[in-house]
Amino acid sequence: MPQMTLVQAINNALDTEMARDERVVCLGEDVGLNGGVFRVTEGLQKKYGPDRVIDTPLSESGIMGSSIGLAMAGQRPIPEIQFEGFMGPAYDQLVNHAARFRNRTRGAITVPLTVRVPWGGGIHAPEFHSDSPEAIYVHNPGLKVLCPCTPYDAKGMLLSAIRDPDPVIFFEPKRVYRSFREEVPEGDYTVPIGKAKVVAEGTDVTVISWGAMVFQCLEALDGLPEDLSVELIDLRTIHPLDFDTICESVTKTGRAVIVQEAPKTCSMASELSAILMEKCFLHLQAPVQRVCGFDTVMPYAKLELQYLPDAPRIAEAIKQVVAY
Amino acid sequence: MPQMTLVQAINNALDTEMARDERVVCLGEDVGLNGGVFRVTEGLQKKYGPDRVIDTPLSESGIMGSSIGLAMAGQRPIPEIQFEGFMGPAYDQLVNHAARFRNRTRGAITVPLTVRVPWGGGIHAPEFHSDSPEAIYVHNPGLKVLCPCTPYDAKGMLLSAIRDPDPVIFFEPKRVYRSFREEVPEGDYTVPIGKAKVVAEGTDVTVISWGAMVFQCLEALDGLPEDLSVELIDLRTIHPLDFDTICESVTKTGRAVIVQEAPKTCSMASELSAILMEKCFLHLQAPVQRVCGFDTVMPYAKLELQYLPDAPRIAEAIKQVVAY
Amino acid sequence: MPIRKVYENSIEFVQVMDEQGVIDERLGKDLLSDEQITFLYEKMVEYRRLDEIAFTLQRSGRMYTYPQNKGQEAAALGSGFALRKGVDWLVPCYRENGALFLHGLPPELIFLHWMGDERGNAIPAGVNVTPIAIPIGTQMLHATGMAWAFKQRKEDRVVCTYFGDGATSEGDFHEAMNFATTFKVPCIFFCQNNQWAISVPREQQMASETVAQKGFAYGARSIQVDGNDLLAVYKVTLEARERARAGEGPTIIEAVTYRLGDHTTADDARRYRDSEEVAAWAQKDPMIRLRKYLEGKGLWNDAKQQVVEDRAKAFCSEIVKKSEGIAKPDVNDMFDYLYAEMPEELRRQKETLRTHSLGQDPSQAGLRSSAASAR
Amino acid sequence: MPIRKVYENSIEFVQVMDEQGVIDERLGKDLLSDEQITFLYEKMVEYRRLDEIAFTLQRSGRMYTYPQNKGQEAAALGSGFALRKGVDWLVPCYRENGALFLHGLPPELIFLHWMGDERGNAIPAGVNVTPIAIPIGTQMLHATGMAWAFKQRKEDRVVCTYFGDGATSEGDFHEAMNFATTFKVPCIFFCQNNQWAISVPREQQMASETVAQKGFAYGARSIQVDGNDLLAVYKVTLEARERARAGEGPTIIEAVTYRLGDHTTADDARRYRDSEEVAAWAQKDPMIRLRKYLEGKGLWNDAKQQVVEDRAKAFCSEIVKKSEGIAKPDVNDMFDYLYAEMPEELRRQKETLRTHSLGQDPSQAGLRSSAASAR
Ligand SMILES: Cc1ncc(C[n+]2csc(CCOP(=O)(O)OP(=O)(O)O)c2C)c(N)n1
Ligand SMILES: Cc1ncc(C[n+]2csc(CCOP(=O)(O)OP(=O)(O)O)c2C)c(N)n1
Ligand SMILES: [Mg+2]
Ligand SMILES: [Mg+2]
Repeated sequence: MPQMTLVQAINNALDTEMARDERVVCLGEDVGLNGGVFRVTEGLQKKYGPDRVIDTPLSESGIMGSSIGLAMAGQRPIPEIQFEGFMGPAYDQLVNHAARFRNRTRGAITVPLTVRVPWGGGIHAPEFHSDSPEAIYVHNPGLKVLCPCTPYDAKGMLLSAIRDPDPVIFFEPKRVYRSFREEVPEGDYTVPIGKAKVVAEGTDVTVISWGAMVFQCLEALDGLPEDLSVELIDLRTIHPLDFDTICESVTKTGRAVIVQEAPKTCSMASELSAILMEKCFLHLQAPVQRVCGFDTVMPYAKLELQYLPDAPRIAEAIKQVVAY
Repeated sequence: MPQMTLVQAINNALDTEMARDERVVCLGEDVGLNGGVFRVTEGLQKKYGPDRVIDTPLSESGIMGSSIGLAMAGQRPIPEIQFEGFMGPAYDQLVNHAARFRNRTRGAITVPLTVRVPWGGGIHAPEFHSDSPEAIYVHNPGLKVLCPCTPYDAKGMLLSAIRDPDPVIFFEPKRVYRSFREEVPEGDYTVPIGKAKVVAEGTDVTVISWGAMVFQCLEALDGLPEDLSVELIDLRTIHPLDFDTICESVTKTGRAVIVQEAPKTCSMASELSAILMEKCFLHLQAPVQRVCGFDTVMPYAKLELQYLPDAPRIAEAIKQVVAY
Repeated sequence: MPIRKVYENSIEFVQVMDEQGVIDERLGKDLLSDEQITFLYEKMVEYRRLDEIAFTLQRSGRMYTYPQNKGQEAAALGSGFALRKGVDWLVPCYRENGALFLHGLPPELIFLHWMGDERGNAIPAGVNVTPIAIPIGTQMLHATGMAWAFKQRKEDRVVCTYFGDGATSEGDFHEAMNFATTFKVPCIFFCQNNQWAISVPREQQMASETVAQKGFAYGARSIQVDGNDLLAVYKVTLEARERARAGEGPTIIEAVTYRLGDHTTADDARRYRDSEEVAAWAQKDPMIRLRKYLEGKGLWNDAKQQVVEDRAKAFCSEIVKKSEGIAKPDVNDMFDYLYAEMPEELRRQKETLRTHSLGQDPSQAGLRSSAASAR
Repeated sequence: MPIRKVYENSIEFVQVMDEQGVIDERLGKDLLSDEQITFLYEKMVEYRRLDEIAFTLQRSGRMYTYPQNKGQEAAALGSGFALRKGVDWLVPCYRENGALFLHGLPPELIFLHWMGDERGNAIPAGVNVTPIAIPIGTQMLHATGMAWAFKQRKEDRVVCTYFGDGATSEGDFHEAMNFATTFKVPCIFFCQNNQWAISVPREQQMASETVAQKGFAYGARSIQVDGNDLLAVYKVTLEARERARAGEGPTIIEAVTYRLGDHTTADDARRYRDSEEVAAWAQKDPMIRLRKYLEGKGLWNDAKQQVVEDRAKAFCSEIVKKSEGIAKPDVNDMFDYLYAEMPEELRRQKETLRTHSLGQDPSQAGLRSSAASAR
């Protein structure tokens, strides 16, 4: 089995599905001839032609809104928003139309599209190239929000996403794009939406994360005392949520730390903490802790690594919650 | 002192500040000659002229983006977005520019604007006329988010908002616009941003709410057994949050119910639950409960009252959390 | 030459039938048969009556809000008639009911929508119409995408999207026009310029002299038409349809018309516009004009009118009955259609009609005593 | 007349100095003095060299990303020179450094910005320039609002906003132009049409023949100019400025130019465009053209060039020194400027550099033993 980076695995998934289903079209800024600014769509236009791998005008609402129309009329569009910071202009179409058409029409009109979004910080990029807006799309009803962080999961989940009858946002952690490789099958396989993965089993404390932060958590775990038994969960999908995996783990450990890049307030970490309050109250041995980006704007490159949770911050929280 | 509705109190606040500060301009769709679709700006164009109470094109990003420019150049714009459901097109300008300019420029450029937004359900209006998106604007850093529900608070807080050096979203609960009257001083006074109000004192359980839901909570309290002592907190401002008032109350009561119109997941209710987890863990006698809109799209008029929390749902949660 | 002209263009205004109901023979020849015109006039009467009934329903509290179509029926019917039922698609706003009805939309669905019922948007399969769009300007991109899909699949279909003068101020209008022209999709952009966007008159909405010239920004074919002239509207829409089918891309049509009623039943237009203006436009009512034409040709008289009025009455009662006769939606409805597969938490909310955990899982309430010791 | 013309318009292309550096006497007369042209040529050389230095800094890892301005300097300097320093305002995108420098922006701020430092956006008071705009198209609305404020306060100021050809596809371009013309604000919309938006050529970005004609959608004055001709750019900007000051509203200027470099240092333009195309445009380099003119007039020679090059070198080292010499921002910086008054929770985060509650309030960690019994 070939070793692939995240970029390669996603490219491979797109290739796999475009070959299988001619309704699939990729569209976005620079995704065609240039193969995307991260080269995720590299080679696809050559293989499938400019009518299926489409360079669009610089117009995010246009990309999202016309993708909705494409999906309504039976295509399977995969729009790319070049960076998560440019989802703003597409926000209205995404949350108010893509997410709502099925409900609005009592099932008569559906919008099976998959928005691909390079996502998150850590690559020293300019403003709006390093944000983590995922919670926004969890709060707005009607979307599925996927945040895989490994090449294997990404390919399998992207194939699930494209085949899903509902709109999916597929967040791709830029920081992981080329920094990690693993074996990924060339052929067709899927990883289900809505299932978390237990990355490390443990009994003392549960660490819950997703996206690039999973790697920071792993690093943190490395530095912890041998006798501390940590369970690490990679949510992979943040909406719909895998309640069972989380609740079983925290019921077992009685302690939890949630790690995300996004700012803390009103975030996915808040939701997870509230859920643990509600579902595991009597099992909690310590208050659930949130290790997050700060409640300020993601700084420019010089300070971004001080904004993002890192192994020491995560390790400290784990130790404190265990010592509580 | 005159009795005023919420509509009158807000109109009176705008009038007060426009008379006091000539930098204040109101702009939006139909706010001028027509006095706003809810008549909140009634009479102001006549008094202050069409250059200060301005009917704009139908263009929410235009309204928000040009208001940012007005504020950058020293005016004090008060844009109105006609219904909260139409904030979508203004989202990018609001969260990515209004909210960020001060930080982006290390304080060199500031954006003192106050966005007025008729907000929430319960008035049998069409789609996009009954939503509760406030959590979105709490998660995005850089804004202040106000949700007063009484005429007195609304006037005093609107005056604080307009004078605040930073961008403020001022959500106005439509359902309360004309359904409640109280004494409101004609003259100048302010109610501070970031201070919650204890509406009813109690010792058994804390109920936290804001906006039109405060009235539903009051109704719920009316139906509870006499010997149940409920503390009701109207947050009034949801960002920045009044930690002291909430935490002191829950430290005292050991139990909390949060009531909001918005969908539950990744919401302000989630944040409050997480905060109580973190700050009051050892005082909690029961898991904090969230009584919210359901995690689906606000239904059209025929079902909206079944979507929104009402007195029975709130009362039930209070009783269950107390009985726990 | 250091200063040279690099682009020029102009907008034409098309009228086939004047306000007296007299047809320009050159343009009007072979456009529509007398039978077709009679049919469309009869529909116009029926739909006008239905519009009036909706208004009275709202006034008596049996409908929540309703935007009257009155005065704009020629634009809706003329354009709708130029499109192929069951083949082409209509992507409307909310003031072109007649076009939707012509294409088979059951009128009671429009009533249901305004009665606050999502089932009004559950368009039956085979009816090529999308639901009413509440947020102004957003539907044009959906139309563009749909037309693009048909182009990608080489299906011979045209999409026509409707919007108002106010809608052209939204960014989405711009992005839709630009996508549609750049990718040459078979889409018609049909603007009902009814002179007002709630209280804002066209001149305060834009500084351009016409709406049609906005098409120049996209290299689109752009035309202005008398929107109260059914024949002219039919003519330009048919031409736009054929251009689209021939792969020549989108056309923007500005139909110059007037909103004779209030913006919606929640509005009172007397607050912001002169009664003289309304009276002047009432003279141009497309229904009157069409009747004059038919009468001039000896095709119409009071007796025929009475027959149509009677039919319209029956039609209206039927629609009222259908839309009011339906049972209130089940509360499950608000959960059942959000996703194809219901997420676990949403299912809990549906089953309990509760969001608080003790309400969702009452057994948890008893947990404390048994588990507290474990803590 | 049933079909009549209701609107017509055309776009003119203006060139004052041809590619050989020869001036059209009629248009060029009294436009700029030889001293002024010499000054601007010297600035062009200095800024070109600074642009090259930024590129090499990035390549050696001393800057994160940088978008080269190379080839577009006539558009920046010609327009910037037509605006009144300290009076008018510039609202840029990121490819008009020269205009900003002319208006007093310390060049090291641009370097700091691209080195990933918000202090690069802390424009000193008195410099009428807003910071580089990263999200494409958003700044034009800010410019519109600023111009509107000046109009409301009756201040004699004009705002000029810069953007690329790609930016005109965004909805915000449309909304800004529409607001600006509807409210007749003193704003100039200056489009640097450099033929590319990253890898997307102009013809795939839009179906319109020119960018300038987009102004017709708004009833704006619309003009196309040779963007590599400093004099022509100066001329049309000056005219636009005077129209704005006279209360005649906005002008859209399309400066036809070319991006000689990659999109940014993160880009490799060879992947998507022909080297012949680049070579052909390199012939039209505005710097070469201006030098030809000066040489033709006997105002320039190699010796003078050497003086300027030496000065440019010193200038560049100084900017590098200033931008690299500054200490790394304090970590507090990311908290201190979000609000005028710091919210309580943000203060906790700042003080502890933690978001988890036990990290923010370590005393809580000891709470358990003392308070557990209370539970
Ligand atoms: C995005 C958005 N903003 C505001 C509104 C409120 N609103 C409803 S209709 C309307 C005016 C529409 O004018 P126009 O496009 O000319 O259509 P008309 O009603 O005249 O047919 C407004 C402002 C809305 N529905 N959507
Ligand atoms: C809203 C938004 N979408 C996408 C991008 C990514 N991006 C940066 S520059 C650019 C192309 C801009 O082209 P143009 O407006 O012609 O300006 P140029 O770079 O050619 O000067 C793109 C797509 C962005 N910065 N902002
Ligand atoms: Mg209108
Ligand atoms: Mg460009």
